[in-house]
Amino acid sequence: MGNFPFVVAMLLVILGLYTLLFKRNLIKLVIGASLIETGVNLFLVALGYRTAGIAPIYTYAPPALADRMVLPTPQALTLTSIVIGLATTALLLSFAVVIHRHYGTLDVREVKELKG
Amino acid sequence: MNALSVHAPVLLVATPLLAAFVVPLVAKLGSTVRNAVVGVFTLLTASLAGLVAANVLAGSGAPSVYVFGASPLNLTLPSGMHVPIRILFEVDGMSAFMILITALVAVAATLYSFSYFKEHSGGEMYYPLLFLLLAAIFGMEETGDLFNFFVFLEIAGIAACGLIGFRPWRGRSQEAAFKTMALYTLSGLFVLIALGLLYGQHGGLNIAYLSSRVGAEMLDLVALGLLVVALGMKAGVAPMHMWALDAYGEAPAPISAVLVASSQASLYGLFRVLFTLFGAAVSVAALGWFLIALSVLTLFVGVTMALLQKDIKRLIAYGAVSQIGYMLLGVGVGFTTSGSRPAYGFVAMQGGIFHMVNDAACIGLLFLAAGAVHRASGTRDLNRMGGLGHDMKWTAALFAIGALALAGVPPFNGFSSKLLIYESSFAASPILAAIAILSSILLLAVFMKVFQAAFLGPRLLENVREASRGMLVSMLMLAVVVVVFGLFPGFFVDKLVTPAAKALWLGRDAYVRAVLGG
Amino acid sequence: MRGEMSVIVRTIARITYALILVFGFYVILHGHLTPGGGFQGGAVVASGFALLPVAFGAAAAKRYLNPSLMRHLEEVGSLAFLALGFVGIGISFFYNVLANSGSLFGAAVPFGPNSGILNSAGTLPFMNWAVGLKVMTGLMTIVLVLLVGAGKEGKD
Amino acid sequence: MKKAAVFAAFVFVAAFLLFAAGRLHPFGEPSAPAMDDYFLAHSQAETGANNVVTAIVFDYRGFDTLGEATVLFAAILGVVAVFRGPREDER
Repeated sequence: MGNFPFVVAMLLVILGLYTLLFKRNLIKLVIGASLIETGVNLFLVALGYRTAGIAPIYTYAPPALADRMVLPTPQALTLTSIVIGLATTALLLSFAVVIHRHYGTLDVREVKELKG
Repeated sequence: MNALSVHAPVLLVATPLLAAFVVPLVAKLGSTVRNAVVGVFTLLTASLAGLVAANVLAGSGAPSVYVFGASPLNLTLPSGMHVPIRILFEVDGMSAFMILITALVAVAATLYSFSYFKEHSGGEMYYPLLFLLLAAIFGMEETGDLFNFFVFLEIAGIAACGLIGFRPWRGRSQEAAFKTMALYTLSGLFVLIALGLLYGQHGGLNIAYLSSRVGAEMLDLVALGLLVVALGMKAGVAPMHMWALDAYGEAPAPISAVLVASSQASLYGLFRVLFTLFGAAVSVAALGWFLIALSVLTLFVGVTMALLQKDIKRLIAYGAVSQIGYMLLGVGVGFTTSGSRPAYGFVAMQGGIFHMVNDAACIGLLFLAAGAVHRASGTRDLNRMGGLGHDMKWTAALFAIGALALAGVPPFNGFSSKLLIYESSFAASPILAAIAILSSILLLAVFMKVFQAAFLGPRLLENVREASRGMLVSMLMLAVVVVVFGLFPGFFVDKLVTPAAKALWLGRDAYVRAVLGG
Repeated sequence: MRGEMSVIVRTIARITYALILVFGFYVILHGHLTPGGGFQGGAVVASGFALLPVAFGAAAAKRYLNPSLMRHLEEVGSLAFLALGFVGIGISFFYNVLANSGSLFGAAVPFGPNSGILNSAGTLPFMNWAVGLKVMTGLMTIVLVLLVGAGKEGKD
Repeated sequence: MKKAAVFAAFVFVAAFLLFAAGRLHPFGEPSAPAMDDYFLAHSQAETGANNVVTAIVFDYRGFDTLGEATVLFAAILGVVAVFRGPREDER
């Protein structure tokens, strides 16, 4: 199992997908979306790992290991996608709060006004 | 070229961003100052869009490249490298075409918003969100980097959902915004997984570089599948169209028009992935039939469900979904016949692409007119309105133009692009042409009914007033496009559509060469 | 989160609040040398701010942290970041004009592990500050607005 | 019926994701690190930053970061807009 970490990250994505598709509570849907985000971020970071590598920062880096750093690009991508995930979650949560204010429920089956 | 032309692609994105950051600060000075600033920035953005498009279309046809942070700015590869390391913009004929569509819709929507949002609160958030949405759409259309595309996709999604839920006192708008946001998040994360897979395989994020590296390996195909599903979802292709109806239906009218442009930008991303990123890697015919199947499903769902609607904006939303079907049909036919009968394939591509601008103009016009009707009558239920034509002559006439164009009646623009699609899809399979024509006829029937229900007959509502001048002028602008594109299709096909279709159909090598050289 | 929490929480919050803020600003300032940067530091500072409504209640926190001021500071941070992108437009957008120039933040850095030169990296430290300001005020705006919004709901 | 279709799609996607994860390069041995090695070798000389991730985030991919800052800005505008002021006239 050379790439077990990728499988774990994907399992997290799949769990989130399940939550997003089959749960009925709006907050749980938000949690599902967050789970997928987390899984994808893990996946991206794992892509750049080098066995026994160190963080790609030269300040006080151990000289013996300085030529074996993990790949920096996936970390930069993950940083961006974390902020995007945060923004999405904040917006989804505020919609959920307002929906609860209007309908007094968080159950999607009772909220459904938009049909057809 | 002078400095402005050189930097125009990035200024096209940076100007609306600047506007978005500045408008909340100047909004303190009152709504007149704010509207003036918004107007100036919109015009500036539109003229930059024109400049970018003119530069590309007047050029030799090679894509123009802009590398961020590089010195000199067209240095795509540092010495000794075979991978582009910086983000770059790559503008070709197709991008230029999409930019022009977006700019057209942007000007009309902003002008309309000035009147539509006069009495509403929150203008200092509405206009910045609108500018962010526009900047993101322009960015999606220009970028040559897959991760950058993802970032703009997310900006577009978040800004769009903020605007869909902009009237929080309507519970339904919140519901639509939540649904749309959840779906946008899902599709954005699919794109992210796909680009993670491609990055893990090939170690790059640049579309041109990836295009030179992807093959028919299983992992690349999984990435392709994820990208197609994600971008199809965001474009509102059936069976993932449900969000589009809620979003178009519940958003403020000018936003519905801009959302059409946003969906088309996703569709552009889909075409870019299919033709440029995987253009050399995958079997063309099978993918073409897959697109055709999706397009027929989209047409079917859009048209049949439109027959049942009572809500005028939701009905138009179904019309908008069905039009996405036409674009996919044209491009799908182009895909399948590219090997066997390239002459027909190219006509089909032209039809599909030409239909994008026609769709943006006539659906945008219909949404704006529906917004005016809603504003005047206070209802969106077709059963409760009637006889509005007595008091709203101009709106009625403009709505009629949009409806006839949507249904593909000559001499309006919908006819000229649909004609190209009919004749070329007939070459692929007569059944397809029959389906396309039948859908048009049904659409005509639907919109005849709407027009009759809303505008004709005895006056049912008192105190109905004609839409304000700003709203009428912006509708008129789109109507002029509808009529002119319908009267002189040949000119526009030559000048705009053919370069776009060529860039997509035959331009993959040029696209890759512009970045990787050689 | 409407009321204030117990005296233990409040005391700990008073002590750690300043430490969290200092640490956050350190992370922002040394973003180009050590792990972290504008986003991470900004998030740390925002979490320090977020201690206030948790420990002392939303009403007390709103006296110190004004949401609309936060929002405008956030816009200023965004503008500053965009402006830093424009600084390099003589060559290309986002070109790092200050790096290796010898002026402020322009010291050249030798290749390989070193002990870190604060006066390096050109426009990067400025961008870290712009983004740090943006993220700390932005996250705080979201927290405060959600707090107020959720608070309103309780009264309906 | 609809639920069954959604479930089928879910299983399909899940299988594809797990398959992709299994087919990727072995964990810890990136297959094409040319771009990242360039960053590691040149970021100190080109940008003067010891932290290579910061160099990428703000210099090599600075435009993405502008986009990401914009995302946060958009989300804040959206949240503030949703929670703003009193109810208005429906029209």
